[in-house]
Amino acid sequence: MKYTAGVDVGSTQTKAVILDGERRIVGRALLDMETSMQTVAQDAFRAALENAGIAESDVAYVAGTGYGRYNVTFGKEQVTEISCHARGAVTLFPLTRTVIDIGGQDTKAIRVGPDGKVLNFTMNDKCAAGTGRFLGAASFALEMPLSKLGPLALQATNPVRITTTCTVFAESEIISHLSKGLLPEDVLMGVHQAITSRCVSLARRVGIESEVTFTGGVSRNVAMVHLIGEEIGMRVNVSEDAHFCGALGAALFAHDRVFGAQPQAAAA
Amino acid sequence: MTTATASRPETEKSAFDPRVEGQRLIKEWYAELEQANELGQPVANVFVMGNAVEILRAFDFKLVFPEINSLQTGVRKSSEEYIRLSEDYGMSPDVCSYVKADVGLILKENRHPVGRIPKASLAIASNMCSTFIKWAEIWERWLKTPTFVLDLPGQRAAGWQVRPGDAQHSADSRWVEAQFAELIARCEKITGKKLDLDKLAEIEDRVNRMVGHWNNVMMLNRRTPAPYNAMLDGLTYIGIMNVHRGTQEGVDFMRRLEQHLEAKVARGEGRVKDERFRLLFSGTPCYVSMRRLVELFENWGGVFAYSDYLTFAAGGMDAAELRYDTSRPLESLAEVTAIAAQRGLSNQFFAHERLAQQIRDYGTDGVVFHGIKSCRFVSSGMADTREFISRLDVPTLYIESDLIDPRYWADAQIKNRVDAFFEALGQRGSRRAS
Amino acid sequence: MPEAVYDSQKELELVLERCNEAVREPGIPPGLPEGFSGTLGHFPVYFPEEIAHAAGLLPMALLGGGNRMEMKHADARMGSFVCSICRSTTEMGLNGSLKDLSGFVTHPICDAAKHLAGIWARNLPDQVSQILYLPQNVNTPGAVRYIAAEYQRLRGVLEAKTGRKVSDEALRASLRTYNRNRALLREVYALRRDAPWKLSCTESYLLTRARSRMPCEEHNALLERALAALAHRKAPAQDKPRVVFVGGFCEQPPLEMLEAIDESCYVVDDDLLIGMRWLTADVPEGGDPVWALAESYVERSAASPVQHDARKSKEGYLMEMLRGANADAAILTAAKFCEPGLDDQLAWSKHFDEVGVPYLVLEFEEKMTSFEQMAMQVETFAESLLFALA
Amino acid sequence: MIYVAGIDIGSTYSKALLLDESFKVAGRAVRRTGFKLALAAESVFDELLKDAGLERSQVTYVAATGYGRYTVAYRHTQLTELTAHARAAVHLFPGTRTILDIGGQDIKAIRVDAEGRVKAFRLNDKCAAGTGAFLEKTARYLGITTDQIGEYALRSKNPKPVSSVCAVFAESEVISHLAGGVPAEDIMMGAMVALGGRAVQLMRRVSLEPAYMLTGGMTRNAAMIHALEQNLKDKLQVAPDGLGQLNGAYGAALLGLLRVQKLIAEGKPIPATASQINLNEVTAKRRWSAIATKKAAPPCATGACPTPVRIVRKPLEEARA
Ligand SMILES: Nc1ncnc2c1ncn2[C@@H]1O[C@H](COP(=O)(O)OP(=O)(O)O)[C@@H](O)[C@H]1O
Ligand SMILES: Nc1ncnc2c1ncn2[C@@H]1O[C@H](COP(=O)(O)OP(=O)(O)O)[C@@H](O)[C@H]1O
Ligand code: SF4
Ligand code: SF4
Ligand code: SF4
Repeated sequence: MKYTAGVDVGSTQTKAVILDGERRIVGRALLDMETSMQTVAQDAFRAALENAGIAESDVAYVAGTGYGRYNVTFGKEQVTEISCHARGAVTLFPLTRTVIDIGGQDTKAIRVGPDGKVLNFTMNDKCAAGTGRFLGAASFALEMPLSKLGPLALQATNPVRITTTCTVFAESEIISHLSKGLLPEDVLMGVHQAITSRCVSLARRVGIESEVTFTGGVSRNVAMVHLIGEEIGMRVNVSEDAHFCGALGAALFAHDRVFGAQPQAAAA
Repeated sequence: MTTATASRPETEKSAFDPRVEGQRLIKEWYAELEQANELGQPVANVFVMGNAVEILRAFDFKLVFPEINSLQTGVRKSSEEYIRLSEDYGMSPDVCSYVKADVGLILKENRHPVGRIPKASLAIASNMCSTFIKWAEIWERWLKTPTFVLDLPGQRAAGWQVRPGDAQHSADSRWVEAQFAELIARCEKITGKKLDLDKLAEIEDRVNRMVGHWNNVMMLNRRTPAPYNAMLDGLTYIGIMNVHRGTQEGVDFMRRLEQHLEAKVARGEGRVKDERFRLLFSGTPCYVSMRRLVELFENWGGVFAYSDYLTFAAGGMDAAELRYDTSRPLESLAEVTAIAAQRGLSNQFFAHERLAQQIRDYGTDGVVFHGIKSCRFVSSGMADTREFISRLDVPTLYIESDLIDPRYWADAQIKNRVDAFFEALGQRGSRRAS
Repeated sequence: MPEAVYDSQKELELVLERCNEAVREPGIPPGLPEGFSGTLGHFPVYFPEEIAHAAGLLPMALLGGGNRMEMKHADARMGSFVCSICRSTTEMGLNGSLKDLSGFVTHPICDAAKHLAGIWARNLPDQVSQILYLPQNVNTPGAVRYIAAEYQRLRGVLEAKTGRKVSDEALRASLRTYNRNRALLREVYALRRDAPWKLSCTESYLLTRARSRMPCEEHNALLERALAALAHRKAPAQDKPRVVFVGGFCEQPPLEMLEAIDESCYVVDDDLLIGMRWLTADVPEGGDPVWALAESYVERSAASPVQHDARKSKEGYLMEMLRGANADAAILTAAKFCEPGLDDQLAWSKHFDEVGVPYLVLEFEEKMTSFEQMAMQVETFAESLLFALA
Repeated sequence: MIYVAGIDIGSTYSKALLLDESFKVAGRAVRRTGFKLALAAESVFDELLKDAGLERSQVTYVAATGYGRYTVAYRHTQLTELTAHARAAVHLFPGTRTILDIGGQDIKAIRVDAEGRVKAFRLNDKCAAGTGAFLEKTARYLGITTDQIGEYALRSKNPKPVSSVCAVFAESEVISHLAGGVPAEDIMMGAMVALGGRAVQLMRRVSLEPAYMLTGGMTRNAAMIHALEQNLKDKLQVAPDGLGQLNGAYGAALLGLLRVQKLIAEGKPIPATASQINLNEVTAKRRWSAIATKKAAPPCATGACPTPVRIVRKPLEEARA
């Protein structure tokens, strides 16, 4: 019973992480969204258990987070993804002061104190412009997997200005640019720039302080990492576990529950 | 900490329930309004900020507060119907939803959930919120309501606060007095009566007393635990401060409220059982989801010890130094009105300083900013103020919804933010706890 | 020496090019003109530029950031429901492009603009940041006295800033310069009414707006050259409806929008930059100049949705504009999130429904970049006015 | 015989319709627009000619309309879809006073007079939340095709309201409804009710004068018509013979035919087409908006963003701590 787990039920993907008693990640799972959040949460948890090679009974505590955190019915606690991403980011990069998390449907900027406490945060509201979904639309329009978008965009020499901010219309704008014979990389770079400027303007609301850690699914996109760094004028931390950052944070909170709070843990 | 005095008789406690009493007063007021037209009483539409209520009362005007009408549609969960009516008529989704609810009311021929709203023979709109003027223009154009625009100059610049008695204040007071003179002439024409200065002085005296109690009531919430929720309970109190400004009922209510809260403090009784966080609420609440909002906070043991809403929603009539000199009722009215306009959040020059002071005064652990889509008066400087407050290392939360338009209340998103805010506060630990 | 042939078309192009160049960059124009010791920014609608001019501060109308400026800071400082001009002005304050202003003055046209002064003061504490309380009640006797006192105060503030007294003489000289400007602008608008095919709305807008970036004297010279050239302009009259454009009193519609309207309609009168043409007649040059300015504000001024005046109903002044310009129809615009504009837009449209004037309702934002839909609407409107279909 | 074609290049579908001199429909064609507008214009014309069994030279006059009207090289004139819809609507149902046109990317409400002239109109703003795309997105998620939307939703007994204002967020609402066991048809119908509400609101903005008519692609969606009629509490006319989606093309053809008759009556020649007079070339007219000035990047005064430094692009591996 020395393991703890965090399950992050996102709007597009569900992530699960298993930690051992030393707070090391021993299991991960990433699943696409399905119609039932409860099943997807279960499935992700099981997949992570399998990945870690342990049994459900070995896990002492499960915390849920993300948009669908209340669907982690087997979890003992729910924590918002804001706290989780902050916690995860600070654990991955202890000098983190600003966390930018871009997920499928929302974008968040979180400022954390030297002790890892959340000081301030903002997130997008009511409009999905400038979220990972925008990239999803691009991937659909270009018939190209998400993982290829970033590398291709970085080859742009003459980025196109994307005027639509609406995620839904992005698709048709991209298509119309392509139909005019513009290069896919230039169009893509425009898409990335549009998202960047929206995200960074959101992040400025909380004040950007070094170091900046970029988390969430979109941090897997190299072009976004590059552009955000360029836009804010500093290097951006990205971990290969960035996509799991929310789940990691949840697992850490679960760990606190079982093994006692760490200095930066919640008092609640 | 104060030791609880158990000596107070039980009856005293049950004798006055501010919520019940407040509701009764509001209900009576609406009931009076319902008859005003039939009884041939003069009726005036006024706003909560900058309204010369004292003059109107001296002429026995029945007062309609369209803002409160709109607010009440929200509280009574029928605002959406009114707002939709006005949007169907053509009002833009981007304008103040109070105005839209009121246009809805006009379209429904003054049928309001609490009763019929009488037709006004005069409307007073100050420039404290610019929307007041646009709103009054609607009545002017549509209902042919004669409108008087009361121009109240606010603060001119940062670092230079107009103080009672200085040259700018005297100049402003003269300008306000000139306008009052014209207003009085209009009232005399409408009612066929001359202004009774003694009556005006009496009304002013009652306002003085109310303001005195009101100050004490606000002071009481500096105690831990806070005896009332500045946003939820405060709404009832401020309602009476506005609707009954200058009436005997108003004075009585405020006096009893003060006693009631004093007793609560003496017993060490707080608004929430377990007060863990003291918060300041900046902005106006979302009336349709008010209880829900308070619940989101109180579930975490967070209580609103203060809200700047308590100041500006009474037109800046809060501070102890603002008292009428009843020996010079007219001049004094102009002077106080001029200075109150400068205090009532009329612009942003001092908003951040004032907020910082209130954070200290009320010992709050954090500030919740509620940006309101339709109200630029309250909201357009808010994000910037927040920026400054954050620099003081005070945790802040910024949420956005609307006053009475339920379509802008996104429960899941707001809950998410509130939860995260408390998680962060928990990590810091409450000021008091540490 | 043979005289160069006067090419009116070329001359006009030159003047317009100068204007366009002056206004395209929203920041402070480079290099202070001679005789000025600083620049005073003022937010729409009206500002008594004469006072700044006499104080040796170049009055600069702040008219937003246009649709090419990138917003980096302002979105963080303003709720998501504030109009674009307030955002872009904040942005310019924060990004440093207005950091060399001596001061920034707003007046209480609406709550967003009113709060802008406070935001400015918080973020740019070195500038004189003020609200000039032009009254919303100009009908009570005593309004002139009150405004005159406000102007005096402003005069004092500017004197303190520049360390230079503003004499009555200097003020009168400024009044004269601006009176000339007013007369020239009236001529420009008369031409629009009488021969709209000679001067498009876009061109006239550029001509007027140029004053926001140059001393009034220089602007006068430009206007004189333009009017002389226009007298020779040969342009055929086309079959286009005559319309009046309203709603551009504060936030500026993008140039592309005006061009789209020019394509299908003759705009024979408008309220664009109305603050720069606020005083409708010459300000008396004799007597107390401050009083004269204040009195003109009350007695001889234009109208807009942000000024309450019991003598000028919103429908009334618009109907007068239509009659005066002999227009067939009106384009009623409003900036997104502009409460005063949106309220009056509705009032106007309801009135037009009643009296049977055709109108088109458009909503714009200074930062908009796509105009296809708008052009389509204007085209449809023109078609509906022109096609007397069988 | 005189033939006049109306070509409507919409954002989603291209439509073409041919009228003969007795105002009879002589041919029609509908195809997806795709993203090459000029190509769509050519293909839809070819399809139209094939349907009518005619040669290009037999078509006297072409009036283009719709979003891509300027890309129709062979047009003699162009007019906006609003003008076109209005004319056709009043021609088909003379009593029509308010028209609702729901297309792929926008909704339009049009008030017309007895002559079919546009009196007032309103368009929704550029947010997908109130357009056909909203339905298509919902449908895509539910795994049904655009063609099936209508019949599918008609099965609904208990529509589940979709309250999100954003088409993207609506999608996750759909997911959570599905997770909650709400039948798909109820969700689909709920989305339609939401869209219908927005559409009727737009109609109110042009003052909702009866009789009403629906035009555009949405006429092919029986459930949507039903939802709209319920909201309006009144009947919604739809052009017969599946002409609803072709209404814009119909109007263009109609106006074109009237124009031709007038020209003939006045003894004037038929004008040249756009490509003949090279109208598609950008006119030499000066556009002041297009004249860019050099853009100086102002320094940042807040200190919040240091002067942007171009960072060296690092592969992901190196970017890790
Ligand atoms: N391999 C990948 N490369 C680039 N981007 C990716 C990749 N996988 C996912 N994404 C992006 O991440 C987003 C999902 O992020 P996530 O943080 O899981 O969101 P949520 O928590 O809202 O479900 C997708 O919308 C997509 O744009
Ligand atoms: N067979 C169909 N069944 C239901 N809806 C349809 C069908 N065909 C088209 N639509 C709807 O009509 C819309 C396109 O309408 P249309 O008027 O042709 O658009 P546009 O003119 O913008 O290209 C689509 O978005 C879709 O929602
Ligand atoms: S603009 Fe697009 S992304 Fe934004 S709310 Fe509308 S549909 Fe959603
Ligand atoms: S804008 Fe705000 S203060 Fe003004 S009337 Fe509306 S709600 Fe009241
Ligand atoms: S555009 Fe409208 S809302 Fe914005 S500052 Fe001007 S008057 Fe105020």
